[in-house]
Amino acid sequence: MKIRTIGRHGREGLRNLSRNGWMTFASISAVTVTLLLLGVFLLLAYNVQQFSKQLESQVEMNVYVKEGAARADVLELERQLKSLPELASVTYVSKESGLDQLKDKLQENASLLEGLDKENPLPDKFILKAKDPQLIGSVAAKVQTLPLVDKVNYGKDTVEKLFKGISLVRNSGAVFVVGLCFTALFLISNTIKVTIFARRKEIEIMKLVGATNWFIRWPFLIEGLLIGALGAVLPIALLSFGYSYLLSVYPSFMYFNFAAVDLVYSVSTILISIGALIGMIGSVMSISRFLRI
Amino acid sequence: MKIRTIGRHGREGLRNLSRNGWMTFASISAVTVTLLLLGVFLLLAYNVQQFSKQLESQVEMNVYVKEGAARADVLELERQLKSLPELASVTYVSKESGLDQLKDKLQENASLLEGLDKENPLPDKFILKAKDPQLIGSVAAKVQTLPLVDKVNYGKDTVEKLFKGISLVRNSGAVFVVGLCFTALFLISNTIKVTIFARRKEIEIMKLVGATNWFIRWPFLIEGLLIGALGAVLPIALLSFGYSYLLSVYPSFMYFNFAAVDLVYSVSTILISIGALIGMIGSVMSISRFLRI
Amino acid sequence: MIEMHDVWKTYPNGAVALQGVSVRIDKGEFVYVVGPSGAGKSTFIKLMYREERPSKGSIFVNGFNIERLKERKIPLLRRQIGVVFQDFKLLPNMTVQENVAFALEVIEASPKKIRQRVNEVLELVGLTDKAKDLPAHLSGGQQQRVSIARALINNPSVIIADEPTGNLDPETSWDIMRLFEEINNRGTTIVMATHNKEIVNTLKRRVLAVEGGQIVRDQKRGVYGYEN
Amino acid sequence: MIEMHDVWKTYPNGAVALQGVSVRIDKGEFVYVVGPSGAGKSTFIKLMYREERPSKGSIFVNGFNIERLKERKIPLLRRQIGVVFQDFKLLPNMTVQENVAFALEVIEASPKKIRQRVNEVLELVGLTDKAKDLPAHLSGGQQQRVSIARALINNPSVIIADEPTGNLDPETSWDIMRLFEEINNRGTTIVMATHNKEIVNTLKRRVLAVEGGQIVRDQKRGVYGYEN
Ligand SMILES: Nc1ncnc2c1ncn2[C@@H]1O[C@H](COP(=O)(O)OP(=O)(O)OP(=O)(O)O)[C@@H](O)[C@H]1O
Ligand SMILES: Nc1ncnc2c1ncn2[C@@H]1O[C@H](COP(=O)(O)OP(=O)(O)OP(=O)(O)O)[C@@H](O)[C@H]1O
Ligand SMILES: [Mg+2]
Ligand SMILES: [Mg+2]
Repeated sequence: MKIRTIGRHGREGLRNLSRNGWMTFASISAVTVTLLLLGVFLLLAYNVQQFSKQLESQVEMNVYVKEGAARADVLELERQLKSLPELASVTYVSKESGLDQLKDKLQENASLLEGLDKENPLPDKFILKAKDPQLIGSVAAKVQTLPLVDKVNYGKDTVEKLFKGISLVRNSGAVFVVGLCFTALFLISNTIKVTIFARRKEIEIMKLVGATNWFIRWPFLIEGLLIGALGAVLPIALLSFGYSYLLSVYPSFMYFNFAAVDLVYSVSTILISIGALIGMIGSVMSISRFLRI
Repeated sequence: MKIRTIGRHGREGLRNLSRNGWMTFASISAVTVTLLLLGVFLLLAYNVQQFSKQLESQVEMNVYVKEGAARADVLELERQLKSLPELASVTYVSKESGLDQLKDKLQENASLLEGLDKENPLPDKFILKAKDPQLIGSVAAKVQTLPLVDKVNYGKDTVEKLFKGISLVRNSGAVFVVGLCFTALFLISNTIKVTIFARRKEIEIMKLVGATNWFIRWPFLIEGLLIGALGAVLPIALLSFGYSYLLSVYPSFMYFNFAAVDLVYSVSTILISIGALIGMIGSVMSISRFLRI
Repeated sequence: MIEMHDVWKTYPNGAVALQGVSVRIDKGEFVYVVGPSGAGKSTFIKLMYREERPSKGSIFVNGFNIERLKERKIPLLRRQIGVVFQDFKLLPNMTVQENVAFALEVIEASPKKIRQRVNEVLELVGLTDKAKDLPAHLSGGQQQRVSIARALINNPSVIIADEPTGNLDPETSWDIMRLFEEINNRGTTIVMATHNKEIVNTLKRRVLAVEGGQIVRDQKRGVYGYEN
Repeated sequence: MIEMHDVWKTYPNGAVALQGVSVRIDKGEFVYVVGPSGAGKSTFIKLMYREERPSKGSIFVNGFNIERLKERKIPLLRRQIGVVFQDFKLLPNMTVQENVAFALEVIEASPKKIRQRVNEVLELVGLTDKAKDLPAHLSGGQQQRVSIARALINNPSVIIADEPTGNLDPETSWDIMRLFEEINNRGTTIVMATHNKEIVNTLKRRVLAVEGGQIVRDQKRGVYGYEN
């Protein structure tokens, strides 16, 4: 293929956009709507994953120190805990602040604990967070073996339920996003197919006057790429503005901070790639059946 | 229009499905994918709404009875509470069971409360649920005025946060469903438009040999209706099987029970109506511009 | 009866196809429209059944004022005119018999009558054995004859034919011409654009010669008249 | 050189278009293909540039064995053959000059040469002033001439024309025939299906008469030969 032919195909692809004005509009808008949908979901899904991660990261375990341990021994235990690579954080809670926390928890019933300040029956404890919350069980077992550790408690049942819930949300989120990606792929390539089908006679004519398959494909390929890319413009713009607006209105939701605006850039990259790629591949593939003349 | 002409239009619409084999397939499958997406979301959104309602319904308030109230007075208070139309449930918790519940709550620290069994300092209380949890604040104020009521507590801050969160989820869910409905409408009518555009010459020819606008529209209308309805078949089947399967695997998720299979029937009705209506309306509207000859 | 008064036609792209055409074609006449390629014959003809609208001037066909005609009435006009299109204009998804039947279906004729008339006209143009084929599966001349059959089927009072023998061999052309003659003898007005010198010169009828968008000759029993 | 040996063609719908056609057309010959509508002329012609494939028999065109031809080589064959299609086959989205230029673009000619040749051939068929119009905005005869111009543009060694004058007035038809004669005189093989008795009988060349899918007459300096 000569260089000037590449230019010719580019011009031709571009010109076809306006020649098929109405069809071009219809396909670009179908791509737009599909990608907008996909984009919204990618943003949502990413935030849900983040949210579930954050929930997970709130899982902690209480390590109770044996009664009567010396101050120095407790410090040694803290050192040992801090040296464990599996742990993300180690917080020491003395029996006094433990009692204060309990009072907070009991709210209006705090008076129940009033008499206890003088002879505090609570043990000292450490609150630990694991780097990988999913492994909290095995970390707990390991910590249990340390000297001076009386009891380890991480609310096994609740945590397991939580993990099950999180993994359900995560998995269904992933299934959703994958499903939606395929839906987008299908809808975009379907639209492109239909528009090419409507032009099958043209393709046959080109073939009959001596064009090679690739000579015919190139302009369609470029046209498809442009349709896909143009179809991604509006969704990207809307998502960027929309998401930053949303962030400014709701910077956080309950305990959760939404992912930063940067996320939109990743999503935009995905959208424009999907648009352009599917536009291109869809064109080339749909043409093939009409080239057999 | 004569009766037999109605029959003719029906036959013609049906026949066009097979005559335009490939186009028919493309448009039916676009409708299928779009409605499947919509269906999944309707099911999801409904369950999320249910879930948020259920969360809401767990909001309760504690009503503490004044110390030293006579048994009969407490019963009278209970009667009064039960007669309040705003309340959905009224549960009496004696000071003894109150203490047991507290012990459960403290888990491994329950020992702290050990000495209290003999001289239980807790008041008797009622746990109330409002029929409309959103109105819990005003109900609390009303209950507060009753004789013998010492304190009313419903965790104002937490509850308000929860309601804010729920309304965010609800509103964004509604926006989503509406947005997705429009997306579906757009994609389906767009597909139909493109296929009709590809057949504009036929429409012009019919017009030129003396057909009235409605004579041309009817078969297209029926064809569009069939495409929309046929496009709804697969989504309905998949959703029915998929949802009942899901229900059999996860009958509940955390504290939440999924809505019953009946929901699928409502969703199916929505899908087939949208498919058929948009198919029909989309056809008729897209034709109009080509009838102006 | 067809009447045009000072009709001009400029296409949206600026091409001037007709320039001040005035003519009167009486009921039952047989008129050839001749002229070089691009002279404006097809445009002249398309104005009669309102495929195109004049830029200026007035047109009356069977009492319809084409300019003032309401949208809703257009089909009524077209049902009185059988058109053989230069490019056939067959419905690609319908078989030959469905294509031909279409012109009767639009007037809601009975299925029995439709079947009978379809067979009749397909017989007339010699396509009985192609009744169930799609237009794309026909030869050029066969497609042209389907277009002719469709124009005849509902016994219109006017037949407008744009080069109806362009894709036909001389023998078949003559068959078609004999058919037109016969139909004309029964009182049907026939307007036919044609390049077929032999036909025009043999079947002597009124000749309208169009050149550069104007009627340059209007002869009672004319000849084709362009010399090679 | 074009050679056919016992070629049969049955279309997928069962229509038998050719039945045992054998013929040899030498380089530089000028051949008319005549015969009634539906005889098989177009099918005969379509086999040469492989628009249709024979059901049986072998075909050689310019040394290409049509049956054995690899997919990839088909464009090479077609570039040696200029085809005037019975239904024109113009690209609806391209202007006249783009349509004509297309046959040169596929061989990656230089833009300058393309421009020059396009002007030349449009001049030859008398369409210089319609260069920038879309096919839909042309008259029937003008469209046919665009198809002719495209067939000529890359100086093919064979020109195959399917009723190239079907939509042309006699004068323009003669212009085109003179063009073909001239091109033929320069050594180009010309195969032309036609219904134009006058042309065949005046410009006496080899005549292949096809009837019912068979070649029933092959005359050196023949005549049209069907009487009306
Ligand atoms: N739709 C259109 N848009 C623009 N110009 C047109 C259109 N149709 C025809 N023309 C132009 O109007 C002029 C007359 O065209 P018309 O089709 O009436 O010619 P004609 O006499 O039928 O020719 P032919 O014998 O080749 O069919 C031509 O120059 C043609 O290019
Ligand atoms: N694509 C096709 N599919 C099925 N049958 C076809 C097809 N093309 C042509 N035929 C049939 O094959 C026979 C020969 O057709 P062909 O087009 O070769 O005729 P022709 O000689 O060119 O006629 P004309 O002068 O009318 O153009 C006809 O009976 C026709 O109906
Ligand atoms: Mg014309
Ligand atoms: Mg032919």
